[in-house]
Amino acid sequence: MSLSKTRLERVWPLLPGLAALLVTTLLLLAMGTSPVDAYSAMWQGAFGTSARVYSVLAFLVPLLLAASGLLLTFKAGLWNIGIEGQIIMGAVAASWVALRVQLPSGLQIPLELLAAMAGGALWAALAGVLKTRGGVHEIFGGLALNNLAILFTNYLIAGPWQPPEGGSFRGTQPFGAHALLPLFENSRLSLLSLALAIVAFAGVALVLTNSHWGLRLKALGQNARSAFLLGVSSNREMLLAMAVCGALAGLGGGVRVLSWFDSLRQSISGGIGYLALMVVLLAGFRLVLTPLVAFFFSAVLNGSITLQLRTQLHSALGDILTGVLVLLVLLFGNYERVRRAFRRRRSQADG
Amino acid sequence: MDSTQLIAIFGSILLQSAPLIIAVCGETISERAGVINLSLDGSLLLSALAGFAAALLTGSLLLGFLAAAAVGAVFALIVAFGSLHLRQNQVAIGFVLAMLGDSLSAFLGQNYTRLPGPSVPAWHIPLLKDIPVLGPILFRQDAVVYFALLLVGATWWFLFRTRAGLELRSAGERPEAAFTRGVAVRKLRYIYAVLGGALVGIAGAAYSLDVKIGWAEGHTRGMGWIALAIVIFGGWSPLRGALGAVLFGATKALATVLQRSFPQVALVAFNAVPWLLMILVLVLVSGRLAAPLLARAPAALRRPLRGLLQAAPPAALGQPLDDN
Amino acid sequence: MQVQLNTIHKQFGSLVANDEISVQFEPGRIYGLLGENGAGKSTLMKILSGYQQPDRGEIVLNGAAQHFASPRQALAAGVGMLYQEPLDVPVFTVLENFLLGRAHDGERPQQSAKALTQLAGRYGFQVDPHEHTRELSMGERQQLELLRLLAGGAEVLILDEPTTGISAEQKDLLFASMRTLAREEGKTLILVSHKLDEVQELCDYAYVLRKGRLVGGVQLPCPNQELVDLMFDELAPRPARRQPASGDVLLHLQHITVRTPRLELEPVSLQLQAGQVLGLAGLEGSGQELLLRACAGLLPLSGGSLRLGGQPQPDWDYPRARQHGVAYLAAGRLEEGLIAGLTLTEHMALVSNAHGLLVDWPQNRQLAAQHIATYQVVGQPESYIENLSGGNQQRFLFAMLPQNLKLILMEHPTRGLDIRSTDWIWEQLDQRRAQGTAIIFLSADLDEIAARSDQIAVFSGGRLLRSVPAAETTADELGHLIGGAL
Amino acid sequence: GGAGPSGEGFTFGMILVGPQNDHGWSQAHYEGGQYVVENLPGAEMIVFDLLNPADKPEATLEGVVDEMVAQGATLIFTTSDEFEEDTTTVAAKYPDVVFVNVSGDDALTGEAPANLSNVMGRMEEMKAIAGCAAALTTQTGQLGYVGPLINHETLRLTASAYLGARHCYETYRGESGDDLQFTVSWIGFWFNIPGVTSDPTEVTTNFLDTGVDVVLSGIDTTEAINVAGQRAAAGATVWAVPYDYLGACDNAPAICLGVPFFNWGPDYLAIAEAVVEGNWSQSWLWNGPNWDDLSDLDSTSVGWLNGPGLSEEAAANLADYISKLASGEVAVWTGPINLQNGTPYIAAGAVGTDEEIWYLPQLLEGMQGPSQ
Ligand SMILES: Nc1ncnc2c1ncn2[C@@H]1O[C@H](COP(=O)(O)OP(=O)(O)OP(=O)(O)O)[C@@H](O)[C@H]1O
Ligand SMILES: Nc1ncnc2c1ncn2[C@@H]1O[C@H](COP(=O)(O)OP(=O)(O)OP(=O)(O)O)[C@@H](O)[C@H]1O
Ligand SMILES: [Mg+2]
Ligand SMILES: [Mg+2]
Repeated sequence: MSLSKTRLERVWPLLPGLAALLVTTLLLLAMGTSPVDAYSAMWQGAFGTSARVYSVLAFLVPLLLAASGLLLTFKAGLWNIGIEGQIIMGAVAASWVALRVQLPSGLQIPLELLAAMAGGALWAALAGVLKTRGGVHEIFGGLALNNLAILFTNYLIAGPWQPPEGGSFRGTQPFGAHALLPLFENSRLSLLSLALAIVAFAGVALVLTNSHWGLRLKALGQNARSAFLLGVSSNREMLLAMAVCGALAGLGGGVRVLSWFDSLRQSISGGIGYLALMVVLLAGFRLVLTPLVAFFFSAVLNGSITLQLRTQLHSALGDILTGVLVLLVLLFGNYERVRRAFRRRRSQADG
Repeated sequence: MDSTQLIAIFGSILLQSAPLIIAVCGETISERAGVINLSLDGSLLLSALAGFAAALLTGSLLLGFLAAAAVGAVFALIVAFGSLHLRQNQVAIGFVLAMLGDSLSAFLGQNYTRLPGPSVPAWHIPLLKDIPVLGPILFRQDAVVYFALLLVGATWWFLFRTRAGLELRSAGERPEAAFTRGVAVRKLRYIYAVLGGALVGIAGAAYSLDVKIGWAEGHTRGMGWIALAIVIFGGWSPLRGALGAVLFGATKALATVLQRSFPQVALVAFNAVPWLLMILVLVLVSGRLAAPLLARAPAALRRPLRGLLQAAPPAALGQPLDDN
Repeated sequence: MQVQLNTIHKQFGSLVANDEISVQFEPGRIYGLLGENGAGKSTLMKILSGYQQPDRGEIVLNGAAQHFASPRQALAAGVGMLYQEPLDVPVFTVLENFLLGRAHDGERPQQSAKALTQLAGRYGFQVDPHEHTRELSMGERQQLELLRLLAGGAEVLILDEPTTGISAEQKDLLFASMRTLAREEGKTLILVSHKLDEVQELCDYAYVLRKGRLVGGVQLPCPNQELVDLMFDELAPRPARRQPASGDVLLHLQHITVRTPRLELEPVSLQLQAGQVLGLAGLEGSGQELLLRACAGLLPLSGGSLRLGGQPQPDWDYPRARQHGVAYLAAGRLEEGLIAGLTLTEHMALVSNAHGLLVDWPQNRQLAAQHIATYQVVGQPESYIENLSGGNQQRFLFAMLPQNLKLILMEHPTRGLDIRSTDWIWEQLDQRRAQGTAIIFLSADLDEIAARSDQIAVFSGGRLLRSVPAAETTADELGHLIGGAL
Repeated sequence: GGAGPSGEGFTFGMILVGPQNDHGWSQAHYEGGQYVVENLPGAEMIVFDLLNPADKPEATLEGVVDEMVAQGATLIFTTSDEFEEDTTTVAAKYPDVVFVNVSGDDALTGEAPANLSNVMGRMEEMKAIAGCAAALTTQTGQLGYVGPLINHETLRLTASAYLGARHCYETYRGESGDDLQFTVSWIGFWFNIPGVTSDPTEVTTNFLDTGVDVVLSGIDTTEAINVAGQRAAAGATVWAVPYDYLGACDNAPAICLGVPFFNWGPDYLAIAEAVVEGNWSQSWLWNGPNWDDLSDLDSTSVGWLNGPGLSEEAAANLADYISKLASGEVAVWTGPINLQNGTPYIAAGAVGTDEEIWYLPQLLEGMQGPSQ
């Protein structure tokens, strides 16, 4: 094996991206749409005006918060699919404060954000306890809790929190202005939340690279049994990782109700949690890539709104593009493994 | 509620459980061979669409089921290829495919939304259908239900009573041992993952062509995850898995009945039942609870209880092959 | 069947595991294959049995060159291998394991069961076809594997360290059957072992490998020293064992019982003094593991009481045990103890200081380097632990043990290690012992138990059969005891 | 309207909460938009469907409107009460664009800026006709109603169906209204959301298993008629009445008794023409049917179309009922009407006012199923 990389090896990481582009281009052609028009519509939709850019950033905030949290749980070897529910419960908790507490903005908003974090943390801890004490794999516990969180929101907005004119099932009545995050230039972007997301990500990065806790999580994720024997209290660290991830996700949910919307709505998250999982998978759990990928996802999704309006194509196209991309990167992103797989195939008689 | 109504309800429960039973059998086969196909939710959706669209376009139900099976098989093939050849994490691939199947079905299904289309005709089996109680429940159904029931028996028999089944299980339990005995582990894992995936595909078509006829975005969303949980509840046995699927269907039917009997209880409470049930059941069969429970049970009860409660996954489930 | 291996070459990356090895095995004879850890014995045998393919070289059976793509092909050609850890499927029944991979030609399971019991009878083995394999002892599982290979038509039988973890009776039975196979049935037998005495007792001829090369063949029996000289460059003389310190009672177990779904440990009472070494003997699954893990706090006591240094410990668990200066080293190093994916430095940081918020990487790196030097670990602070050899992993595990421990609990502390590493480890333990650390260990190697313990507890079927001072017993006697004979 | 104005250069936006082909609520609006395109030559429609947080968490009404305005839309329909508030906000942002929110009441209450109208169809009587058709057909005397979620609108529509059913059961079949069983099962939303709502397929199945032989759908989608059609094909004697989309009977024509539907085209066209001609003014429209021809798609805002499953005799009786409703001889909401908990609501002989009907607080006495 030579030390210098071959040319193929160097361009390899770009190939899945190109392949994903090819797949979507073929889909576009099959639907009779000009790919150039489609991609330029997407670009316009994401970056065409400053308002679009703010929208991309506003959508990025909860996504980045959730993805940052997931970096922690993945490090600990946990598949926190319940993140969707944690976002929702963060939104619910923030809404509770927004609806029930009357304080000056300077106190109200921090209280709402803290409540959001507590709500998400609690819901995550529940999935954690189900795993550590109940032996329920976090994928299934999390999934069930996601649906329960959605049902709980529906119950609230159709029941106790319905607006005075009656439950329309759309959401609660709008929160007072003092309870909402200040918005940047008439957009849905709250600079405060963007700053919080960046701080959260930086904090996670510090934890993972330089802290004892991060090291313990890594140990836990690599080999829970050994970590336990080396003195890592596996249950406690797992719960803690879940709770911190849930807190960040919950904060994202809080930001959703306090800036993107102005009230608690049904499906307040709408899959942002699942999207965050895809972000982290595409980033390959790498710190530096995570915010970039999150930004890319946010841009693609926002772009696909314009795509749909200009070409009248189904906007699931954006999801497909990202999905195919993640799949291809997962499958073929690692040059070494691909090379070995195909070499082995040639040399091995056994199927 | 009189007895004919009860019988009718049981018949409907069986019909509504049929796709779950088929999917659970498929996934059980795959996992027994060592491959977790986590893509079930997306795979069910896309195959439901494929089955409906193919049957609608060709007018042939059989082609519908075949198309669906092909879609399920392709999904499973991707999982198998990713893990067996490229040595990537099965769970990650499966999860992404679950998401992708969802959005692909939404995109490709736009022009099929809620179109009237073909459905599997009822087929009452002569003589058997007249058996009191059992006749109406078991034999006044359609081909999908009969297929599901036969599949459960056939899967069980294949897994536990044939040499091929023995080899299948050895690939999921101890691939190194299987390899030394000449079992082509990798090949078997491919075959059974794909076979299991094809069955999942058939389950998808069973929804769109029989149990919930037609197509709409998110038509079967959630059922894939439920099926995966039932495989665990079923302790990787098709019999217990089928029982789990029927119990699940029964609980949902009960919730529908109860909703009407207790109008004062919030609707969400009933819609929460399946998810609460999922958690409860998984806690119950998990080692954490089952083991101490068993240790405390009277000796006479211990064996049957263990059969019902304890479920160890195939030992090499989800692990890549260690080929030198 | 005559076996010839011609210039077999096998490389893993840059590491040459087998370097142009040529050997010959004749029918009707029993061969020993010797060498230190990593000498390449298993690799050579895996190549012969079709588990791995050589980079170069050929296998010749009775004059015909062969190519094996899989163990199945090798067995079809007459070569079967018995691995140290039996390669069977524990959840299967005995019969299912026997059937798996067996050519059947429409044979019904009942017929196969009959064939199995008949074959077993021929070698004095007793098998119940319908029992679950996981309920069997290590020796019985080995017998089953042997029968499977014979039924598959093996003419050449390779046994890789087959005598760890089986009772003296089973060992005698195994050796007797090996002799029958060679002398009466004309089969070719190859025994891979670290135990020179066994090789001397059983084999006619020994090949010795060192660092991937064949360094010689010796007609047996011969003086042990001759073999040792071939195997190692030089070997430090075995240090004399220090006398047991008679300290205060450190650990006091009163009627403790432990319950697991599979096995219950009947009440055990024991006392252990500071500096004392207690060896636990018993077949795998006889209860000694339960006792050891209960002492470590890894299994809850279902009855009885545990005192440490005179203090009763009602809520004994692993974190508490660690706090009280109890260390536990499990058998599977990379499964339970070390963490693949972490570097040596990261391991140091993990155990050194969990209090501060941020890790001081330079300091931990230095610490790792220190330990590497002190414990003679072949590796760098940046090495990933899984890339170290087994012996070096074991050394690093010892390096991570805190100072001033009260009690060290070990499972198979030297399993799979060669004589040199084994001696080194016991030397380390001896030093700890001199400082008052008590040791409890279990081992499948009865020689090790007899040689290293002060006191020996023998277990059978979940019961403490007998506790004797080491001076009053021998490995041989232990071998008979663990089989259940009082 | 071939004689109408030209739509050359006119672009309007159509924002839908569900998929544009749901065979229900959203498709009805979409087709209303297409009706405009067909009748206003040259007009262009930009559609954005599935605007809801579950399907498109990244999209907002404002963002979609921004883009539509950028593409030149001068009229935008926001076709759900979910969009009510956001429509008010964007209407203020784009005072030169006309907004029409469906089913809201901001134009009535005065909360809306001057460029915002509301439209809704008067569906109550059509629901009563649907109930009547069911009552005329049932053999078991048991009707099942698959309801969406509980709010004022759905309560009054469900109750209207019941009142129509009861009236016809007594008047044309000579039975006692108390013998008619009318059971409501709410699924929790306008359409099935797996895992969140009850599954309408299962709800319908359960109805048919427990003696109901006519199911009425109050939800946007077609599960009820699908299941009934499947049962009928297997030999059962059952019927269904779908809801709100004209073509819904197609899913199982043989057992479809008819469909009460929204027909947005004429109203949308009138609004579009007014915008093109520059004489549009704010209004709150709650338009009823064209009683002369309930299925004249060029004139009626809501309607009823007999299905092939309706027997001749039942059709005749139904026609009689319709004519009496048209003439005002019979009113659906004629007292005595008691609430489900027994509280008198509308006195004997009195006819419910619009307000009483609009704000019905619970189901009626004689109906089974939750009111809260
Ligand atoms: N990796 C592991 N392998 C085996 N057993 C484990 C492992 N992790 C935890 N356990 C078991 O789970 C139990 C609790 O573990 P742990 O000490 O990590 O939790 P904890 O949070 O400290 O619990 P508590 O708060 O109840 O003390 C321990 O008794 C231990 O035996
Ligand atoms: N699959 C593998 N990949 C990489 N290196 C390997 C592999 N198998 C063996 N080796 C290396 O090859 C060398 C020879 O290993 P082998 O197992 O043959 O030694 P051995 O003589 O059997 O040792 P032991 O006495 O410890 O069993 C060792 O250094 C080992 O680490
Ligand atoms: Mg070896
Ligand atoms: Mg989407």
